[in-house]
Amino acid sequence: MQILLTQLAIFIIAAFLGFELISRVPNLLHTPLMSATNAIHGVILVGGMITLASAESPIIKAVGFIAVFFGAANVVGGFWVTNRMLGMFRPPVKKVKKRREG
Amino acid sequence: MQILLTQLAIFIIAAFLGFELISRVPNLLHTPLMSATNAIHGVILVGGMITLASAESPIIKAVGFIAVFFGAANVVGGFWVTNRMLGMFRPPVKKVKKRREG
Amino acid sequence: MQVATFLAYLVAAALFIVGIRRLRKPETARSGNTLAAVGMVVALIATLFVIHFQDLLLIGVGALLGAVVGAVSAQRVQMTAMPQMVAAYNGLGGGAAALIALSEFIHTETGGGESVVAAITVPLTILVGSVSFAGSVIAFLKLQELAFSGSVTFPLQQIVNALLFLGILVLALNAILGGAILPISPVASVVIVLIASLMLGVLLVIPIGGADMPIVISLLNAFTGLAAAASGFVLGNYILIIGGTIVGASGTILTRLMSSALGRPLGKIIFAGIAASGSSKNNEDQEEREVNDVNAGAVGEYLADETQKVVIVPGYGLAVAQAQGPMYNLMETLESQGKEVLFGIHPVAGRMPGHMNVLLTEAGVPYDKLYDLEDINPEFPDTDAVIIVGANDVVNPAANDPDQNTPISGMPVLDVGQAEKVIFIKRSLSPGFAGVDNPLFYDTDKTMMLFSDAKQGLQEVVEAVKNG
Amino acid sequence: MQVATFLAYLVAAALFIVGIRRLRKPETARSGNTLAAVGMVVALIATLFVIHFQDLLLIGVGALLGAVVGAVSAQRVQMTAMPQMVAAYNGLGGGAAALIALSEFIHTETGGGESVVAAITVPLTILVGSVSFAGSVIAFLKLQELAFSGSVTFPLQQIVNALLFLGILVLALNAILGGAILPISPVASVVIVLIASLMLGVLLVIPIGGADMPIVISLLNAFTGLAAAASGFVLGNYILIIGGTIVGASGTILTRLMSSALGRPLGKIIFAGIAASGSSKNNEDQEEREVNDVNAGAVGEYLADETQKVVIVPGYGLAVAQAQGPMYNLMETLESQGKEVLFGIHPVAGRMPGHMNVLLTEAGVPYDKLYDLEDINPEFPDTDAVIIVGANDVVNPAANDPDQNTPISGMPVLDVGQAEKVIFIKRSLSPGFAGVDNPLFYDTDKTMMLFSDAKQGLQEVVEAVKNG
Ligand SMILES: NC(=O)c1ccc[n+]([C@@H]2O[C@H](COP(=O)([O-])OP(=O)(O)OC[C@H]3O[C@@H](n4cnc5c(N)ncnc54)[C@H](OP(=O)(O)O)[C@@H]3O)[C@@H](O)[C@H]2O)c1
Ligand SMILES: NC(=O)c1ccc[n+]([C@@H]2O[C@H](COP(=O)([O-])OP(=O)(O)OC[C@H]3O[C@@H](n4cnc5c(N)ncnc54)[C@H](OP(=O)(O)O)[C@@H]3O)[C@@H](O)[C@H]2O)c1
Repeated sequence: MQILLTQLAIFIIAAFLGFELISRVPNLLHTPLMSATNAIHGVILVGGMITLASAESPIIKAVGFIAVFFGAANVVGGFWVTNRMLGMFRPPVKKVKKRREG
Repeated sequence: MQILLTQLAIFIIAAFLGFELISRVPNLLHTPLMSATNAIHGVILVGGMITLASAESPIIKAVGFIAVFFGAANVVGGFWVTNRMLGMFRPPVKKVKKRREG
Repeated sequence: MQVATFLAYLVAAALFIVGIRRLRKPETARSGNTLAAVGMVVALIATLFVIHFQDLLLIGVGALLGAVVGAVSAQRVQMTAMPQMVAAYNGLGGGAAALIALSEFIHTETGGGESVVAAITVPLTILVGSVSFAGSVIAFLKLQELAFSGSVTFPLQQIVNALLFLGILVLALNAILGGAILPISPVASVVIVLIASLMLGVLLVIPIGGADMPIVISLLNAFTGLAAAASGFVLGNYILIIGGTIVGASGTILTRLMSSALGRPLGKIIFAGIAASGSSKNNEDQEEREVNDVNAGAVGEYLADETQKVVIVPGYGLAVAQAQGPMYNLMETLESQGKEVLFGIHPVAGRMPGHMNVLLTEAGVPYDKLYDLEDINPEFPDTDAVIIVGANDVVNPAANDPDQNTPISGMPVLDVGQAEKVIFIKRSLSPGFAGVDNPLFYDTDKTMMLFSDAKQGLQEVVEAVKNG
Repeated sequence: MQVATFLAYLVAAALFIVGIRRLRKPETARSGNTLAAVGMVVALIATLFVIHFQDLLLIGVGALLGAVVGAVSAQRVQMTAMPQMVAAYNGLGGGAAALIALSEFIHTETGGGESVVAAITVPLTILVGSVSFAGSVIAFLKLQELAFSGSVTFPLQQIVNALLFLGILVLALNAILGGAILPISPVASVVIVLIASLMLGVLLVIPIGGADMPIVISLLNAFTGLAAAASGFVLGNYILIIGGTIVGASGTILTRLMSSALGRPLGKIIFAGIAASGSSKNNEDQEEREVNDVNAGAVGEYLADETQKVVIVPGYGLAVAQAQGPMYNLMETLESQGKEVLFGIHPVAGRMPGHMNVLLTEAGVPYDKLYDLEDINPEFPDTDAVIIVGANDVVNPAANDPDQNTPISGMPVLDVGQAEKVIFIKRSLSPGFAGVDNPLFYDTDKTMMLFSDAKQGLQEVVEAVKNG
């Protein structure tokens, strides 16, 4: 029970942190930011690994396998595409300053 | 052990949250904000209560008593004085806008 | 839970957080993405130490396949197609969460060991995960213009969704209470929950217009984060809880940011289901209405003789025609004649945020010539000519016309009408992404329409300016 | 740990967080403080359910006494004395943390049940808590000008501090290892750690000038938060961990914000120990140097006849003299003569942030006349006269004189020298808080010195303007 409670505490504080993390982001970075967080929730792959590893019945194994496949694609594709996006704009700092205010 | 680890997790996330919480605060609010957070760490009073309650030897009782006294003064005085400070400035909204950018 | 793994998870979480922090500023964004990726690697390696090794092979194969698919698709995808790519990855994540919860449920059901937490979080995970999966698939199809393009609506849509959602809740409750409510076994009802949730996801997204898709994807992204967090509770795994929660929360805020940047209240997007293809309606009466159709020569002459200050507004068409090179030449030519040239970049010009900035910097346009929406609008009143290349929605005054309810209504647009003359370079009178006809086309004494492909048209204009 | 208590703690934590969030904006600040207080009540009540009831009386008495002391002092304190009041409360919190850790240590030592966590966190709590306690006491004495006023320095100060710190670490280690290193019992060494930490706290703060005290208090505030969090680990109490950590972290950032607002790098403050009372040095040569000493009549005449745009800069002296009323009259009188009147408010004018805003709004000066540092400086070049009432540091050009190392060096100041004429209303040539002489006093053709109490002086000037 205590474990669950502490997990709940972590959940609540992490939620507040998530809310605070995003504020006044320039338009330019909306899509990359979305794409990067999208890659981060690919951490679900961890769950897929655990499920697959603890699976006895073949059907659960199959489901777990698909989960792992999905998760891996989410992670790799997500970070990769974000990196490509960000690679495309390299504004010189002075402009960057301007952007951030605007 | 697991308990300690989860406590550590809470500590780390809460620290990040604390860092994010404060950003671009108008000068006007520096002192009140300091004073309010100062009152919040008066939550140490909780610790004082626990210590005093679990104290056997009179010396620990005495120390715990002082702790409770200190903590209570921190809490009550802190929130009270903050409230007084904030009571002193009631800027009309339009000026507030200006302040926040500035 | 091994200590080392747990500590590694904390490191991973910290890297995620720092990564997101750095993604807020252009200079540090790329490193932020890298840091988050490193955190992911840490989390995955750490997990290897807490699972049975016999399954490592199977896991390896699955992960490798997924990685390859992800990498290849991410490398191949066109820049303009990136939003739908993100949607696809997001859907996969949501699907994974749903599947994990499902198998955990079957596992506990068969293997026993029912825990109250799992009982509640499993259906939740399945619901959110499935909605996110199905919704993302639809978003992908829409943006790829493979299906459901525009806004697909049918009567009583909202009521149907509401009933569906209600049914899901009842079935979920039935599953939680071990089949106490309905004559359906827990496992069966959970499976039905999954299917119903998929339907719900579809129904929620099909009515939404393409212009709003980036926002919807961001919202679904937050959902998937939530699903991951929920599955973290199911499995008692901390990195899932922390990572998922942070994405869920930050994704929600980001969605609000985007919707306000595109000038669309979130509620309106989700519940109104604005039509994004009213174009058909408009097209009919276009032909009759007269426009000031000019050739490149006339445009070049006017620019050469009559203008001092010129603003160029690029749009999606510039990207399609890959006309950034000629546009750069036009800038040079005009400047060589001592004219001032600025570029007005609308936040949503093109098909992804930053799309135009990318193209123009590729072409070598110096950054200090690129003006944001707020910065350029004050410039128009003393501008002699605005050249609009392959853009429509971002300069469409209809967006601020209270009488019209269009997909772009309420979106702040570039106020080009303020300038002395407006020159459109596009192939036809057909409207843009949002399918809204542009009154400026028909303002014959202010507007010149140069009907041509952007690239070719610009080249001709450059010539004309040089000679004229 | 009872479930109900834990959940209540989470509610309290959420209230703390939301409270701080609301404290970032003036409109919501007050409600934010109230919310945090509510959170505190929740936390305290929840705690009652997890402690032995036999001690409730003793706790009640202690808490009641503390509450009364806190409430009375908070109600009585002068606004200008609030910073030191905050310091006092902060010190109490730090002391409490140290005492709790101490008694826990004795408890475990005697009662046995040594835990590795406690062994490490106890000395840490004692160290940080004691430093915060002693430091706050010194800060209080300084700001009350009871003792150590100005900057108290002695040779090798940094080295002494370093050695002291080292000694504390060794003793702490000895305590952790149960007296393995030194021939001193754990309890004894912990007690010594406490005493040494108190000394360290004193030594760290005495060299710091009064002008920097608000920053130092903020830093000590962060320390106390950290101490509370550490004691949370000692007691395994979650609200202590969460609340303490958040205060520790946010306090650190707030300290950085304040120091940059006052234009003082934190490192410089802590390690340089800038002298805040060089005044004595300056006073001597003042008498010889000639100033343009005028009477209220002359000032009034000048204002009436020669000026169109007037900027008024209030300072600490205005608060001392309670001269906001007459200042308001002056504004009205000048405006009745069709002149433009602005107020230039320096962020650190007075003795607490917002000090001047409070006074002037009390007096009824409309907010849109109050200009921040950034907003007012551009106004000076076309200003005919600046009236400086009871201010010195905030208008002292010496702050930006690279050759001088003064307590205010590097602080951005109001650039009044730009204006046509500068009029000081103060009682003497004595410098201000930072004790730095002001070259403007001696610029006889730009500056008028009206030596008078701010209130009386302003009243006379108002009369003169009316008649002149
Ligand atoms: N930026 C984002 O994040 C994002 C994401 C999704 C959706 N959107 C939406 O996309 C739209 C962007 O507006 P926009 O003004 O940039 O584009 P637009 O409104 O979609 O207009 C594009 C115009 O380019 C013309 N065009 C197409 N190919 C061309 C070519 N080869 N040569 C010359 N012209 C060509 C088309 O007219 P012709 O066919 O007559 O040539 C069309 O009118 C907005 O509605 C926005 O909401 C933006
Ligand atoms: N705002 C904050 O948070 C804060 C906190 C702590 C310290 N400080 C420091 O306080 C200083 C504030 O600068 P400041 O310019 O406002 O004040 P100041 O530099 O301290 O100057 C105050 C002036 O008021 C004059 N004065 C005193 N009583 C007077 C009276 N009854 N009538 C007329 N004049 C009177 C004094 O000169 P006479 O004696 O000749 O009259 C003195 O020169 C800064 O150094 C700042 O760093 C600020």
